[in-house]
Amino acid sequence: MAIWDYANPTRFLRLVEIILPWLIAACAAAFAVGLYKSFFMAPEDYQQGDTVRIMFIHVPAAWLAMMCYSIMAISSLGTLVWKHPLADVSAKAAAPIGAALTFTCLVTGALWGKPMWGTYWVWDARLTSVLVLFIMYLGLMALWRTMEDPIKAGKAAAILTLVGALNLPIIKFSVDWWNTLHQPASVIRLDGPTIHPDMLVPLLVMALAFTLLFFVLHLMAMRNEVLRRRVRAMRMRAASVAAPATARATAQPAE
Amino acid sequence: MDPFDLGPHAGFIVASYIVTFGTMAALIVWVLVDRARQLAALKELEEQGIARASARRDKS
Amino acid sequence: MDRGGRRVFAGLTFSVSAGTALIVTGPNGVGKSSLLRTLAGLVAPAEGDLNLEGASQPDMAVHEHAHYFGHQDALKPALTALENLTFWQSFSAPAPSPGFKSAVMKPVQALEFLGIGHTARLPAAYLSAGQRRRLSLARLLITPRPLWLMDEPTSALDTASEARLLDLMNNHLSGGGIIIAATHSPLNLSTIVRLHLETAPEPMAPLSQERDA
Amino acid sequence: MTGWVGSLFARELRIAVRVGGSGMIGVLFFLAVVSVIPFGVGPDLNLLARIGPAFLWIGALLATLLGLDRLFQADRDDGALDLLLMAGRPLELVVLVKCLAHWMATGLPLVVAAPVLAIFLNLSPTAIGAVTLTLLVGTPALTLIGAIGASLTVTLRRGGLLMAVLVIPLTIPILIFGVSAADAAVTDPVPFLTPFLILCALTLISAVVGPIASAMALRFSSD
Repeated sequence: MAIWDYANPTRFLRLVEIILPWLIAACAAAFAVGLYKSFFMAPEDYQQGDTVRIMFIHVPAAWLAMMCYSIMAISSLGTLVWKHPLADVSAKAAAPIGAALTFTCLVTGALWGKPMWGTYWVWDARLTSVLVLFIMYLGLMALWRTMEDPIKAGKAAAILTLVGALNLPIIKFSVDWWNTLHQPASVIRLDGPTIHPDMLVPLLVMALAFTLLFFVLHLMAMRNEVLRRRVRAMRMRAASVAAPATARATAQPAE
Repeated sequence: MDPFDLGPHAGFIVASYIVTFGTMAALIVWVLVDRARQLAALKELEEQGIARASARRDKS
Repeated sequence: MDRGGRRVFAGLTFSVSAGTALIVTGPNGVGKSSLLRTLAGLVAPAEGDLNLEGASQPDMAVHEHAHYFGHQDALKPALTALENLTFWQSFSAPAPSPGFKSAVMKPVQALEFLGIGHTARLPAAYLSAGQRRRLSLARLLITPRPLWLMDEPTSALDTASEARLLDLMNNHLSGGGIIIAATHSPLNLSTIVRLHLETAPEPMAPLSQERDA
Repeated sequence: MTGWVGSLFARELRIAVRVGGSGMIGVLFFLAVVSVIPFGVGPDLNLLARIGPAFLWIGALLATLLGLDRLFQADRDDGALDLLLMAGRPLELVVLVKCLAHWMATGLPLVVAAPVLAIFLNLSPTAIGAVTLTLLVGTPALTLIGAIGASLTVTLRRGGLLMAVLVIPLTIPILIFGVSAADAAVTDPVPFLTPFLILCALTLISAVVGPIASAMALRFSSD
């Protein structure tokens, strides 16, 4: 069965019903294991002490924030190129989740930064890029909210998402450049050369847990969006009971 | 190793976990509330006797 | 075709041959304007296609053979009547087709012909509603395009201007042009096919007709 | 072939000049923004000289964005956008020509005003020259990127604020390299030419991406 068959919203909803319980169970299990490992198994970092435990949520959130934008960019291609009916539903449902993940990433980053660098915020290249990503998520959400017609809003947002996807590497490159010019002296670089396996395992488990959580939320938000569109269509039909959806044409010669 | 002794920066660690799980909980609540709202609206419309648009569109 | 998530009409088929006017009538909100905008290529149809047979440049889309005369005048108040008109003449690509003889006018001639020659040097902001309408109409005369899509062409025109408009439209038809007009008022044109859109009860009845006059 | 490009350009420029001098208002806004800066950071001339290029750039960015929301909306309001779509001309080129005309009417006055405002901020002659040159190269890119936002929000009644929110993140690279180049001309951690050439490249990229995305959005907006 091709992915195309799930274009039909009803079939999509049925599929979600089947997948969702399994996904939720897997997600809960992954979180249980991940949290246990990150608190009880992972050693303290010799340099950063216990604050390294923030990494187990900060880094997965950052990864997923970027993955979420990639999913939105692919969905946007789906909207514009293949005109897949679920593509803009997927993109729209992903945006708030992406924004929340970026927000988490920023806040945990700040809370990690304070004890480590002595400041909540530095205009580090990574932090700045993530901030820009956050603004773009919020802008896209605003665009969706402002436009009444979901089809039109979907197309407009798709164009913006793709332009953003073209732009993000340029922004990243620019911010890196800018950052090397204005490098603050006291920053400790995050990327140590190696990461101890005792820490890598909990990190990967947590990343898996967050990924599963993302997909659970994404599928549920998509399901809501499909329902919302159904409600909208039905309300429009309710408003035009007198003039239903079709017109009849009769042509006749004059004179 | 005592897992509940988080060292001198315990406040930051706890705060970041609270923020993370608070945000995720907010997302989950939003998704569930949104679903309940749409289902209620759907039910209300169906009680009014409006047929589902997709029932017709599926055929074409 | 769909409009705002709602299917406006479906299963509509018709053809219009050279020298014929298709008059689209029907109650408010049935989709007359939507039909014209679809034909003008401004709204993409959900399914189906539009064809222009015997076009001189087959690579051009249907709407590039058409003039659209809608509710809005597309005039810039800051520009003079002549500037407005000259711009559209040089900007719109002409689309002559073999069976279509058109009397292409110069902008000044078109203004004179429509009785607003004296306004040529005035900014369009000073024109009255009827004059603006006629200035907008002059656009159809200066670039030859065989298909005229007109949405309520007679609105804001007095009796004399309406008669002149009908002359123009008849002229266009006799030159082998095609007119598709949505209107409430009867138009006294030489060769007419009527297309009446009305709301259909469920289930939908895609009743359609083809007719060449 | 080139006739219609010329007449579109002439029309846009004529409208821009005749309708209340929108370029003039942009320059006034630029002046207002730049003149509040000393009140914010204090009248320390050395500090102003150091941050002056940055504020000139930010002022130019804001002034450009403010003028952009009418770029397509005016044409949509009076129905001209429909006719532009139907005219049988490549829409990408139409957008590009409109942007160029818009830049001539609103962006170029900003560039011309920049040296005068730079004197208020105590910039050295070299810095004045560098800022003006980077603005000359960079402001077209701001207009072209802004055109994407303008066409996305063309159907919205009050789209100006939303447009600014959508466009500002996309303009960050322009800002970075514009200011870097201007700074590099005075203090030199890097040669002037490196960031300046990257700025030129960014302008060229936006001259391609801007019209394509914007034309696509305009086609969808007419639905």
